[in-house]
This record gives sequence, structure tokens and C-alpha cells, in this order.
Amino acid sequence: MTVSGADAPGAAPAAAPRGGRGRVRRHPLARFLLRRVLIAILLAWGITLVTFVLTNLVPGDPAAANLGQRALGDPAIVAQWRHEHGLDKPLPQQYLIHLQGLLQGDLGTSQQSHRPVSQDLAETVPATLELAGAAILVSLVLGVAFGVVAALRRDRLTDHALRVLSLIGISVPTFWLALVAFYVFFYRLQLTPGSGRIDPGLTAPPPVTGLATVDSALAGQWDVFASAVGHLLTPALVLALYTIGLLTRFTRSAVLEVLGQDYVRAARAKGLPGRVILFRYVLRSALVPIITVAGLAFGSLLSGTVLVEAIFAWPGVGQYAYKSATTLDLPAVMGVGLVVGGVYLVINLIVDVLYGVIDPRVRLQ
Amino acid sequence: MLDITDLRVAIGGRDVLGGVDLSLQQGQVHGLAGESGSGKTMTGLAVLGLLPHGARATGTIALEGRDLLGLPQKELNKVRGGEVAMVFQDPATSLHPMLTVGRQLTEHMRHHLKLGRAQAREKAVELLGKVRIPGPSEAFGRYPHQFSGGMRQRIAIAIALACEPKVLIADEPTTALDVTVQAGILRLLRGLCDDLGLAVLLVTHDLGVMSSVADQVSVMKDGLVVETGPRAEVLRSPAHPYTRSLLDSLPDAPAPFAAEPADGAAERSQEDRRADGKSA
Amino acid sequence: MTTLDIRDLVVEHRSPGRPVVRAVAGASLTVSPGEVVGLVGESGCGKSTLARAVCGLHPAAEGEITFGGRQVTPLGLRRRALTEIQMVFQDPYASLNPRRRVGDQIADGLRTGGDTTSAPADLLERVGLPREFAGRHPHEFSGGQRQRIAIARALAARPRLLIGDEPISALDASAQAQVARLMRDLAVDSGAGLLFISHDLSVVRLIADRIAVMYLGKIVEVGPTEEVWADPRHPYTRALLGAIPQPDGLGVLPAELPGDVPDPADPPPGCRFHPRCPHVMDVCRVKEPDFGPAACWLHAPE
Amino acid sequence: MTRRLPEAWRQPLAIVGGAVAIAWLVIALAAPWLAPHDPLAQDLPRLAAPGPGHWFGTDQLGRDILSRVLYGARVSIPLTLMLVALSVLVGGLLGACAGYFGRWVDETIMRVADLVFAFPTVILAMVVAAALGASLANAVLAVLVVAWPAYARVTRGLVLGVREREFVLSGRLLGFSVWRSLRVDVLPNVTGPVLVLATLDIGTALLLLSGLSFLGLGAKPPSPEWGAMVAGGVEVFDSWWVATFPGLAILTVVLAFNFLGDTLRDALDPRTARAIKERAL
Amino acid sequence: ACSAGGVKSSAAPQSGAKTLVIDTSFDLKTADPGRTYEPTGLFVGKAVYETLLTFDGSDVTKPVPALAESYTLSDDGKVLTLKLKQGATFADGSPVTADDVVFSLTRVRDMKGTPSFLLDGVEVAKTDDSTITLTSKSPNPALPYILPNPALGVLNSKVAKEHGATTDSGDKAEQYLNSASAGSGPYTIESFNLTSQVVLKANPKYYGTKPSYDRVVIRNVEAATQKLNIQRGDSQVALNLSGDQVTGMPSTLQVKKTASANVIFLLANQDSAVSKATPNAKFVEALRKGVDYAGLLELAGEGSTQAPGIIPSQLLGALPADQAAKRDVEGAKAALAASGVSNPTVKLEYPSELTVNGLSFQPLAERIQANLKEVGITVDLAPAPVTTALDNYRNGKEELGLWYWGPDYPDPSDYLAFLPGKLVGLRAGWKDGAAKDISAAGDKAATAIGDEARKAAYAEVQQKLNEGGPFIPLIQPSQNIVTAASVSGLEYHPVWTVDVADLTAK
Ligand SMILES: Nc1ncnc2c1ncn2[C@@H]1O[C@H](COP(=O)(O)OP(=O)(O)OP(=O)(O)O)[C@@H](O)[C@H]1O
Ligand SMILES: Nc1ncnc2c1ncn2[C@@H]1O[C@H](COP(=O)(O)OP(=O)(O)OP(=O)(O)O)[C@@H](O)[C@H]1O
Ligand SMILES: [Mg+2]
Ligand SMILES: [Mg+2]
Repeated sequence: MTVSGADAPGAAPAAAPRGGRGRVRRHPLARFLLRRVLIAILLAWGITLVTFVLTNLVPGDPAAANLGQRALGDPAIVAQWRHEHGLDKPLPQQYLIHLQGLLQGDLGTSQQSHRPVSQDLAETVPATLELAGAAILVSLVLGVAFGVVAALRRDRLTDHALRVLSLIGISVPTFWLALVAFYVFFYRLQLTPGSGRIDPGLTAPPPVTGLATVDSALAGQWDVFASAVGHLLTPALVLALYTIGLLTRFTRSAVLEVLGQDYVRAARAKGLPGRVILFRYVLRSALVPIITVAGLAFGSLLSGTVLVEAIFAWPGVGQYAYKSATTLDLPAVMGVGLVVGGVYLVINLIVDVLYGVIDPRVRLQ
Repeated sequence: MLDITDLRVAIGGRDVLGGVDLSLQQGQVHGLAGESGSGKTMTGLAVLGLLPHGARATGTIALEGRDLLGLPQKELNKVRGGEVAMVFQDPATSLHPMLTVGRQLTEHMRHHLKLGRAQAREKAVELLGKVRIPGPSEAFGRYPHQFSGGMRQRIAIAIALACEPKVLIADEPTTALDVTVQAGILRLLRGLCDDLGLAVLLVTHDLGVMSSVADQVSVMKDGLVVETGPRAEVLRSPAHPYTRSLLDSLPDAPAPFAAEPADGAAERSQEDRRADGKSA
Repeated sequence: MTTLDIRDLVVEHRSPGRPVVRAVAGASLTVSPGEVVGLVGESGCGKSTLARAVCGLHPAAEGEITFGGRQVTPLGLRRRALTEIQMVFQDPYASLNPRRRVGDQIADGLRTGGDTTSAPADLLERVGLPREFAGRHPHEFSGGQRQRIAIARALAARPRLLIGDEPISALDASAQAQVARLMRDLAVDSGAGLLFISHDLSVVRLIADRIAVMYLGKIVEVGPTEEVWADPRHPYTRALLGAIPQPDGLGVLPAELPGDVPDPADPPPGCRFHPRCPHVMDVCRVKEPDFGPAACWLHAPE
Repeated sequence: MTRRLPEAWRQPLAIVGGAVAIAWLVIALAAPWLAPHDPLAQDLPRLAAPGPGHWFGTDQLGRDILSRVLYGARVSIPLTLMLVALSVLVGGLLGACAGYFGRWVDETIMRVADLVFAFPTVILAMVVAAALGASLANAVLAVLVVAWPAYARVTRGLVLGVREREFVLSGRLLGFSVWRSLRVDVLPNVTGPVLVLATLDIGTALLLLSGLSFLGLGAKPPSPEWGAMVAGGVEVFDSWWVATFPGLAILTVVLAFNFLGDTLRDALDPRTARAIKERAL
Repeated sequence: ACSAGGVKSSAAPQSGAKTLVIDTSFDLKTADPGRTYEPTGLFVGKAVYETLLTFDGSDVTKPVPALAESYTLSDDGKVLTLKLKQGATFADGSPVTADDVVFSLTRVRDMKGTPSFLLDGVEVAKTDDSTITLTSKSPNPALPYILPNPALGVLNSKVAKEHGATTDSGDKAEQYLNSASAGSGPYTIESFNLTSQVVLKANPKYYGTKPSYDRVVIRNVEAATQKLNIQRGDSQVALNLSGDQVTGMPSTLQVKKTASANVIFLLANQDSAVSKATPNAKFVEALRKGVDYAGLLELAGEGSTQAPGIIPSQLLGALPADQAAKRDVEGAKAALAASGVSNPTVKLEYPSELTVNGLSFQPLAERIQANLKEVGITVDLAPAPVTTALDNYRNGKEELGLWYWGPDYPDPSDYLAFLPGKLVGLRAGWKDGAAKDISAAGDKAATAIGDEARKAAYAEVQQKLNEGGPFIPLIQPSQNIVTAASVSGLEYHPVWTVDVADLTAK
């Protein structure tokens, strides 16, 4: 009989930490990404189908929206137009043709602009991304800061004030606020620059990213850069108000929840200064729910742009989508759906990756 | 070492502690028993000034003559971790899940003891070895979720000990663990107390645990200490009816398989009986 | 006879992105009518999984479970036919529907048991609660009281086998022994078998006729309670018993079993206990002892 | 939750929110008696600034804005409530099925929900409204299409939590059928939080609905819908009152329900609150 | 990725260059003249391309030479002969030739794009290097009025062909023409974006008088924002302000209010399958008498006028203002009673988001609804996006419709479309032969030659239409153009709105 370990009872010979041992498996991240991509493809297909069905439900005829009144009276022109856009084929075939194009990376040609949808989107999407990106940036900075302050000043005046303010933030109709902001700041107070992305007197920088601010900075055109930032400010703030309110509420409750955790209590029991505890212990954990919400909020920002772009004459995908939807421009609507759905998926992916960066439990399975 | 006199705590107008008196000695384990909600945890938290939002504490908590209740925040922060340390009940939640073990071990060391990064690391690895974590230097860079419950509790103890405190408050450190793992933790605590001359306040509701490691025993009920005394006395001939009822409700079992000293573990447990002799 | 017969049961947990966990890895056990069997083991060894499999809440991957000769089928969308097996769960705060009066919930049990003569209040009385509690909602009760109500509901269905999955471990020390005894008495009185799961050996010893010790998905030792208590044969059982601290005021430190329960997704080869076993032999590292009543090479049958 | 409600009502914000919400409900009921003018009559001077006789001014067609704002409550509030009720019903049932039955039911329902989530709400609602034709009923339908997944997700999450609760299992062990289990054990235990979410969502739903009307895809003229009134005000910027008052009406209603919902949510127990949080308001 | 920085400066505006910013709500689909037919497209086309004939300022009664230095119409009205001007050059410096003209016009006609109807049945031929003949099958006295349309701009055929231009539907040049200009106009395209802005720059090779502004930025801006922009000095021209929006403009801005040539009208469907009420002549009379024209004019703002007939006041043959219909509530009630239709409810369809000269259809429809309610006719409003609304309109399915007609070319013959069996007539469910006398009057007008004869003939057509037709002409909204004090030379034109090259900086 072998008696082992008798002289070192606590040495725990086989007690390797969990996860230290394990058979070779497919990397969890790879599996995760694979699943994501599959879902993305499924979603993309769903988006095309939904938009196709919806746009074909419309009682209108796209030819009517795209031809003049006179031309509409000429059956030859109408037929010619329908043929050009493949609308004379049976619906399922139209859909298949469209899908085929998609597989080859071709989003089709817009009926209104007579240009490849991809080209239209390449112009409009960056504008919207710039707007929504600026808004999410502003909301993250302000929302998180407000939320942390509210949590730390819990039940005091600051907290109550921030609560009311953030609730107002999520209650203001964006379209109305845009109107009021434009009227007050641009028209009455003459504080902000007008519509569009840069002053009309300036020449747009050569497009690299499509973001006016970045492009002008890259090209070293600082007057254009200043103008771009100035033009971006009001719409971005208007758009951000909702998300600021959302993130403030959210950060507050996330921080409060983390503050109640044992490990925070343990950190305080270690005698660490409050600043260290806040930044190293509390915010790190609170960040996980915060980025989840920020990801969701980005989606709502994209929605918000539809309402804001018209008022600020912002040449973004929101206006394009509105126009396409009302003129039944099927390829354009589908393109918008796909791109926006794609943005959503990318945002989700970024959020997931951020989880991994922040939380070792996700990273190390 | 640590003397608590007439400690009263009220949360939102409700009295949670109604005048607690406790006294901890160097090198001794003071067991604190009592039913759920009797205020054991609150007593421990009050010592460190970590009472929940909206709580008010009065009385005195004297650590070597200084009243901790009256200390300004900054001073108190020096006491926390530096002189009085705490281990919490649930090892699964008392370590930050997103920070490495090493980080959680060293950061208060560097803050309190003003150590350099390398020094702190060296000391941390040594501590991990002391609480018998296998492969301490690799463990330093790992995250809590990569350890089992018992290991995590050992790490939590290592963290508590990092700044060489004089008093250790352990709030039900083994309740969330299996008996076999519990035994290891209890042995560790007892050993540390003996070797380092710590004063330990061991909060537990398990009278068995109490009986095996504590030198002094206090029993709490409804925010009051109803009985205090040496272990053998309190457990064998309880004075307070509440203590008696606690003991009576236990399944009275003879010790299983009458200590057959065939394996090393059992031998060791016999050796440890000297602790009993010392306190008696 | 309505005997529960578990034979070579294997139950696996599959969750996406994680390896398959063999929570029960070939366990055999029987529970006869009127018999109380205690199942003990460390956390995560598969006790709950086994109990749930017996109720059909988990499908068996291999092996079989029969009750009175009938196969236990996994609970699907269909309503459960085998209501003769009832279970009492661990968490007293989750075991009752917070939105319904306890009387109504007990009445469900009565309906299942086809009992038209008893009233819910009668059952409350049997578990030692006042009759008028039937009209109250669960939040008005303490943990111990809730657990009694859960027992009453289970009993109302006139089970032939009652399973308690750690029904007392969430209770105050003072209530534990009481509830355990109550459960034993009620089950035995009605002639039903009782499978009582706990990690607290001293309580199991009080009520069980036989004890089964489980380690990492396997039952390593089975035997009459007194025998196991007084003369444990498997090293794991010994360690388990030796680790119980005694409230005798003597200051004896319990014996320590080194190491942790290994990951059930990746069990060690050979005897599952060998990395922690103080008596480990060469054979233990390679060959699994798949015999009873003590599955240990030290006690291998000739 | 019921026990904690009174506490919630002691909050000043809840009181303000409740009072304003009730005031609007009263206005919606009593608009014909409260409104000084016929909201459709075009008999006042056009674009008159606020003043005696027309305290909120008049619009391009010479209608009294005060009366229109008051009557607007009859259009927006009942529709919003109905919309939220429908979303709760559709989303809740689908989510409950997904959570309870799991497997392919879950996969199918949740993938469809994902699909809807992948579209920005306004754009999808816009396409749906454009496809069905502009009318309030269709706008409600459009918003319903984008709103149900949120409830489905929350309900599914809650049901997933409740489904494994031991009392549900006990019920099944007692031989409850699936439907009885759902009806008796599962659904009653998820309705509370879902209803709180619904309260929180009334505001969002109203914003979406009026947003669609603002885009011309909702209310049919001359109905005094607030979003459409704001849109009318866009054209006459200088006459600030045309857009301001309906905008404020939307703001106050939404704010009132958000005040209420926020307090309710705080009063919820933390576990359900967490489940709700998954869906950012 | 950036190489040397030396080239960059060329992108920046030269100092001293004059930029003009024009705000307008875009109705723009292309910059290819052969396909363009939307107001903004015509506006851009006018600046970039030249046509054979044009109009002088806002006078549309007499076509004047442009690329052609003179024209003669044969007595039978079938052959139009044009003499080309010498010395005209395209933006690349090459001369404008008769071949370019033939190619461009043939391309428009045969490509079957939106404007192809302008040259329906017209044969284009080159007689010699400087002479073009246009031959129509039937008398076509309107042709000189059609030729100024910017859709008939002359392309540099060589360049266009290089980029895929053909004279059939296989044409591929649109892409190219959207990014560059192959015309001989005073401006060339610097950048072209359908949704946000179009930037024009002065054509350095222009053979005529150089335009005053070197650079013109045309931005897509909502009417309301246009107003703010111009008041803040952010832009110099705002094209689409409604009557309400131009009231109270500061005196530093010039406001030009001209009745536009767009006629907004109400149509009452004559098809008894579509409606029980509207085919009834008495019912239509009730509508005509029930509408409060003055009230509509109030909505449309100063500068707008009531349309007495379907032909706008600028054009030959327009009815004099005193023949306009007047509101007569009692008469309307009487007519309604006489019609025998009791408690009528009719559906009024209109494009919800369409605006004409900054005026939205929405308030007009609401006003009409309120007017007719007083008469006892219940009107259900059925707004729809243009696409959907157009579909019903085009198929003649609207019970009541609210639409407008802008002249395709400033000649009354364009309005023969309103007759029974014709384009717009059919949309009102008015089939050929439904009103023989009106059709006869129309035939007479179509073939009349000589201004006086045509004037009388078209007046008669309209009088008959007003008596027994399904159309109720309502108003010609005002085209309100606001310019900064620094801009002069602005003239409103019914076809291309404004000729940018006319604008001068003070
Ligand atoms: N955050 C809090 N707010 C208000 N009361 C609290 C709070 N935490 C605890 N209490 C109350 O304080 C009393 C003492 O609680 P404490 O946690 O000290 O009990 P305990 O003896 O540690 O019990 P257990 O054995 O369950 O851990 C209890 O009555 C409890 O209800
Ligand atoms: N639904 C599940 N999915 C995946 N793994 C599971 C699941 N349920 C249990 N397991 C794993 O199966 C093993 C056995 O679990 P089980 O709950 O049966 O243990 P137990 O003995 O009841 O433990 P405890 O005493 O903690 O209740 C554990 O390792 C656990 O992690
Ligand atoms: Mg405690
Ligand atoms: Mg279990």
C-alpha cells in the first residue's frame, strides 16, 4: 500500500487550478465568431426578404415615382423603364436576381438616382456614421460621468437633479428638439453654423473615410475641419440627449449595483483610496452593462438620425432611406436595410469583443 | 488587542446592534456564533467602518487604545487592510472577477507599505505559498474564476494578510465550502493565528467549526452578545438558555469511526490538540 | 413492488460552447418502499442531477431508471404520468409559487393524488403547521415553514417515492434536524421510499437506513447507515466523515482532504478519487473500480 | 412587488408623473368640454401669436392650437396605450413561448426578433408604414412590428429564469400540463416586471408614433395629432408656437410616464430589475 | 497615403473667387439632359447645357435664338428650320456642330427617357453644316416653345459617345454625365450629389459672356431651413419659400413673388365605377361653387393668383382673371340639392409630401375639406406618398384628386392633355367621346395657327372645360424667390426656375 501525500497534507498535489488542464478543443472565440457570422448571414438574408416583401406590398408603382407625369402617360416609356429595372419579371425571379447580385457584391441600381446603390450608400452612410458616432461618443462621456456622479451622490440633491435631467433627456421628442435647437441656436442666437456638413464656401476634402472631420484633418485643411466640427456639434448633441439620459440612468444603477458587491466591500476593507476603488474596481465591472446599453443605444441613434437629418439638411442615410421608402426604390431600401443591419451586427460584434477585453471570464472561456 | 464596548448600530432608525461588547486577544481565535440576522456581520463591518449606506454606529471600538469609530477617513483607510483585515463569506464574490489575483494581492501592499512592484510581487508569491496555493508564481497572474472555491478563499486570506495586520475578521469563511475544504481553511486560519500571533474574530453559525478552532466563544442573539467565555465552557455547559437551545437542536452524534489514526490527516489533527491545551 | 432501480445511469449536461459535463457517470442505486436512503457527496458531484434524472427532469444518456418496473421517461411537453415520484427542492424561497395561496398549491397535490377526502389544511396539520395557514401566501412564511409546506404538497400527491434534494441545507441549524425527521416520518408512515440528498452527513445519519456516498458522478460506497458511519471503507467516505467538525468543545481540528473535486468535464483516469487519495496505488491510476459496495481497489472483491 | 408599491408612491417624482399622466388622461376624456374652440374649425386669423382668445396661438389654417393640443390627447394617448398593450400581448406571448419551450421555438422566435432589432426602429416602421399606407392604424401596426421583440426578449429572459424555479418544476412533477404550468406558475410571475417595462415604454411608444406622424406616415389630417402638428410647424418656423406647444405636449406625457416607470422600476426587486435592464428602457 | 502636398492647394478655393449659394429642395434625379425632367435637374441643365432656342428672361411668349441664330416654321406648321450660330464651343473647346445637335435630339427622342415625349414624332435632320430641320407628321406650332427645354440641351457627341452614349435605350452615358459636363453652357459640373448638393463652376472656355459667379453651390435644404439660412446670410438665394415663409422678411433681402405657371386643380372622377357622386355634373358644380378660392389664396400667400382656367396666366390663351370661378355657398347647396346626391361623402386623394413652390398640399386639402363641409359635402382626406398617390391618379381611380400641372413647355397645346380621352382627362375617368363638344373645341385649338386664332380657340376650350369638365382649377401659387441684397438680375422662369448665368453680384 502506497501512502502518498501523508507528509504534505495541504499540498494538494493534483489541485491544478481549473482550466489549467484540458483537452485541445476548438478555440471558443472561433466557435463564437463562426456562430456570429452564420447568424449575420441569416439576418442579412432575412433583411432582404423582409424589405422585398414589404416594398412589394405597397400599392404604388415605382415607375410612377420615377417618371414624369407626361412620361407616365406613354406606355412605351413605362414599359421600357420597368424593363430596365427588371420589374417586368415575376416577383420571385426579381428577388432571385437581386440575391444573385448581392452575392456578387452588387446592391443593384437605385431607381431614383440611377446610380449603383453601393455608391449612394458610400456617400450617405459615412455622414450618418459621423453624426451617430459623434453622438455616441458624447453620450458615453457625459452619460457615464453623470451616472457615476449620481451613484456616488446617491439620494442627495445632485442625484435627484441628474435623475430628473436624464429622464427629461429620454422624454424629449428628437424631431422637436432638433427643430427647437436649430431655431434657437442657429436662427435666434446665431451661435451655430447652418445646415449641411461644412460651410458651402469651402471645398470638401478628398474623401478617404467619408467622415468630413477626419478627412479634413487628414488633408490638413484646418478651416474645413473647424467648420465640420461646428456643423456636427448641434445635431450630434440633439441626437445624443436621449442616449445621455439613458446612459446616465443606466450607469447609475450599474455603479450602485457594483458598489454593493462583496468585492468592492473587500477592496474598501483593504484600505484602498476611493479613487482607486472607483476606477479600478467599480467602473471596470459597471462597464460591461454600460457597453451593452451603449451598443443598443447606437441602434436607436441610427433611428434618430432619420428624424434629425432632414432638419439639419444632413446628407445621411436617414434622408436617403426616407426618400427611398417613400418612392419605393426597392434596391435602395434593401441596400439601406443591409448596410444598417450590417452596422448593427458590427456594433454587436464590437460589444462582444469589448466584453472579452474587459472581462477575463469571457476571454478565458 | 481589539476591544469593542457598547457598540450600537442603527440602520434607517432600526437598531441592528444593541450594545455589543467583545474583546480580542493576540494569538487567539474568538468565535462569534448566533442565528441568522443576529448582527454578526454588522459587528465585523462596524470595526472596519464599512457599514451599509445610511447606518450609524456609536460606542467604542478600541484598537490598541485608538477608537476606530472616531477616526477620520484617511486614518481609517490606514487601519483597514493595514491593521485590521477582513475575509468575507463568499469567496466567489469577494474577489474582483476582472482583476488578476496578483493585482488584488499587491495593490494595497504597495499603497500601505509603499513597496515597489517587484518587491510586492515577491511578497505576494510568498504569501500565496504560505496559504498553500500550488504554483504560486503562475497563480499570481491568473484570474479568480480559474480557481476553485477553496482556493479562492485561501487567496482572500492571503490578501487579508498581505499588510501584516494585527486583527483578522473572518465572516463565515467556510460556510460556502464543502466540509472537506472547510477543514483545510480552518487549519490554515488556526495555523496563521498561532504563527503570526494574529487576533482572529471568526464569525460562524456552525458550532462544530466554533468548537474546533475558537479559543474564546461569544454567542449573539438579536444584536446582543448573550454569552461569552472559553470554548470548552460555553459549549459544554452553556449558561444562557439560547446557547443551550442551539446545542440541543444539533443532531447529537458520536464522532464517526472513532478517530482511527491510519492516515496522515488524522495524525495531524491529533497534533493540533495542543492548541486546545494552550487556550485552556 | 414499487422499487426505484437506477442502473448504470449516465447523465450529461450539454451547453453551447462548453464541453459536455458527465454529471452522473455510471451510478447504480435502489430505493425500496419504506426505505430511507441518504445520498451524500461534495458539491458538484452530481447528486442533484441524479435526483432530477429520477424525476425525468434530465434524460438519461445511458443506463436506465425504472420505478416499480416502469421506465422513467424524460419530461417533455406532455403531462407527467409518473406522479408517484415527488420531489422537495433545496431552496425554500423558490419552492413555492409566490403568487398563489399555499392551500391552493397543496390542493394541486391532492388532485394529483386523486385524494378527494383530505383538505389542504389536513396536510398542513400533518407537517406541523396550523390549519389556518392554508389561506396565506408564501411570503408570509419562514424558510423552515415553506419547506414544510413543500413537503405537504409533495405528500398530498400520495407518492410512492419521495426525493429530497438538500431540503434542509438552506435552513437554520435549529430547523434542520426537525425538518429532516419530519420528512422521514411522513414518508415511512405512508409506505413510500425516501431518497434524501444532503452534504451534511450528521443529519443523514439521523434519518437514513442506508447511505450512498457519491464522488464525481459515481457512487463510491453504499451501506447501512451505522456500518458506514462506524466503519467507512472507501477512503473518500473516511475523509468526508473525518472532516466533520464536532461541537464537543474539545478543539479538535477536523481532518483535511487535500485538493478539490476535479472538473467533471475532464475527470482523472482510473479511479476518480486517486489524485486526492491518501492510499493511492498504481492500479488506481489506470483502472476504474466499478464494483460495490465500496468502489475502491483496497476493497476489491476477490 | 405589491407590498412595495406604496413606497414607490411616496416618491415625489412618481407623484408628479402620476399627476401629470392623470391630468392628460382627464384631458383626453374631457377635451370637448375643455377646448375653447372646435379643433377643426378654420375660423380664426391665421398664424396668430398666442394671446387672448387663443392662448397657444393659431396655425396656418387659422385653427386654435390650444384646442388642437387638448384634442390631440384623444388621438395619441389611447393609441399609445393600445399600442403598448398590443406589444405586451404579442411580445409577451411569443417571448413566453420562446422561453418556456426553448429549442427550435426559441430559435425561430428569437431570430425573427433579432432581425427586427437589426433594423433601426424608425426606418423599419417607416418602411412598414409606407408599405401599408399612411394612417394612424397602420402607424400603430408599424410600431407594433418593431416594438414586440423588446417584450419578447424580456419575457423570454424572465420566463427562462422562472422556468427553472423549483415551484414550476414541482408543478410539472405534480402532473401539470405545459399550458397549465405556463398559465398558473410561469406567466403570473413575469407579468409584474413586464408591466413595469410597459409603463416605461409608453413614453418610447408615443415618441415613435409621433415621430412617424411627423414624417407624414401616421395620423391622417386634419386630426390633431401632436407629431403631425409639429411637422406643420416646421414650415412656419417664425411662428414658433405652432410647433412648440404640441412638442411640449408630447414631452410632458412622455415625461410623466417615464417618471412613473422609473420609480416603479426602482421599487422592483433587484432580480427582475436586472432582467428588465437587459432591455435598455 | 498622401503623397506630395504641392497639388493640394488646387482643391482650395482661389482667393477672390465669387461663390453663390443657392438653397432649394431637391427634385433631382440626374444631370443627363436626355433623362432629366425634374425642376432641379432643369435648373442645373440650364446652366450647363445650351439649347437651340431659349427665352429671354421670364418672357415665355417668344422663343429667341440660342445655339441657333434663327428659325423658321413652315406655313403648314410641320417643318422647323434652324440656322446654327457659328463660334459656339463646348467645355473642352471643340466647336458645336450640326452633328452634335442631331445626335443629342435623336438621343432624347429614342432613348425613351422621361423627356422623350417632347420630340415625339419629330424627325431631326442636318441639311448642311449649319442647318437643322425638324419635321413633324402633324402641324406642330408648339415646337419652337419646346426647344428651349433644357432636356433638349446639346451634348458634345464625341465625348458623350466615348462614355457610352447611344441613340437608343442601350445608352450608358448617364454615369458620366452625372459627374462631368459635355455641354456648352456657362457652367460646368464640379461635383454632383443627388441628395445633398451640386456644385457648378464657371466654364473657362465659355464663348459667350462670362457669368458673374465663379462657383455656384446648390444645396438640398428644406424650405423652412432655407429661410433661416438666407436670413443668416448662409446662402444668397432661396428658391422654395412658401407665401407664409416670405412674410416678414427683413428689408435687407429681396423677395421676388411671381405667380408660378403651376396650376393646382381638383379633379372629380367621371367614371361611375369609381364614384356615385362625382360623375354627376351638378355635384361638380357644387364643388366648383363650394370651394373658397380666396381662402386658398390666403394659404398660398401673396403673389399667388387664382387660376381662371387650366392654362396658367403666363401662357398664350390663358383666361382673363375676371372669368375665374367665385365662391357661392348658396349656389353650391342648390346644385348639390339638384344633383340628387344626399349626404355625400367623397374621398380626396393627394400626395402628402409634395410641395409646389414651397406650398404643401396638406393645408390646401384641409381647407377644401372645411369649405365643402359648409356646403354639406363630407370629404375624407386620403393623403399618400407621391408614389402611391400617383398610382391611383394615373389609373384614374381617384374619386377626388388634388394635383398640379406645370407646363412641359410654355405653349397652351401642352394643356390639351386635359381633354376627354387624353392623358389627364383619362385620369379623371373622362373617356374619349364623353364630351364631344369639348373634344371638338380641343381639335380646333390644336390646329389653329396664328396667335390670335390660337388665343381664342384655347379660351373656348377652357370655358367649356369650366362649364362641363371634371377639373376645377384652383390657384397658381406664388413662386417666391428670396435673394440677398448682393444678388441682382434674378428672373423667375416657369420652365427652369432661374437661369443662374443671369445672376450678377452687385
Ligand atoms: N443593508 C442593510 N440595511 C438594513 N438592514 C440590514 C442591512 N444589512 C443587514 N441588515 C439587518 O441587520 C441585521 C443584522 O444583520 P447581519 O448581516 O449582521 O446578520 P448575521 O448575523 O450576519 O446573519 P447571517 O448569519 O445571516 O449572515 C439583520 O436584522 C438584517 O436584517
Ligand atoms: N444545467 C447544467 N448545465 C451544465 N452543467 C451542469 C448543469 N447542472 C449541473 N451541471 C454540472 O454538473 C455537475 C453536477 O451538478 P449537480 O448540481 O448535480 O451537483 P450537486 O451534487 O447537486 O451539487 P450541489 O451540492 O452543489 O447541489 C456540476 O459540475 C455542475 O457544474
Ligand atoms: Mg452574516
Ligand atoms: Mg445540488
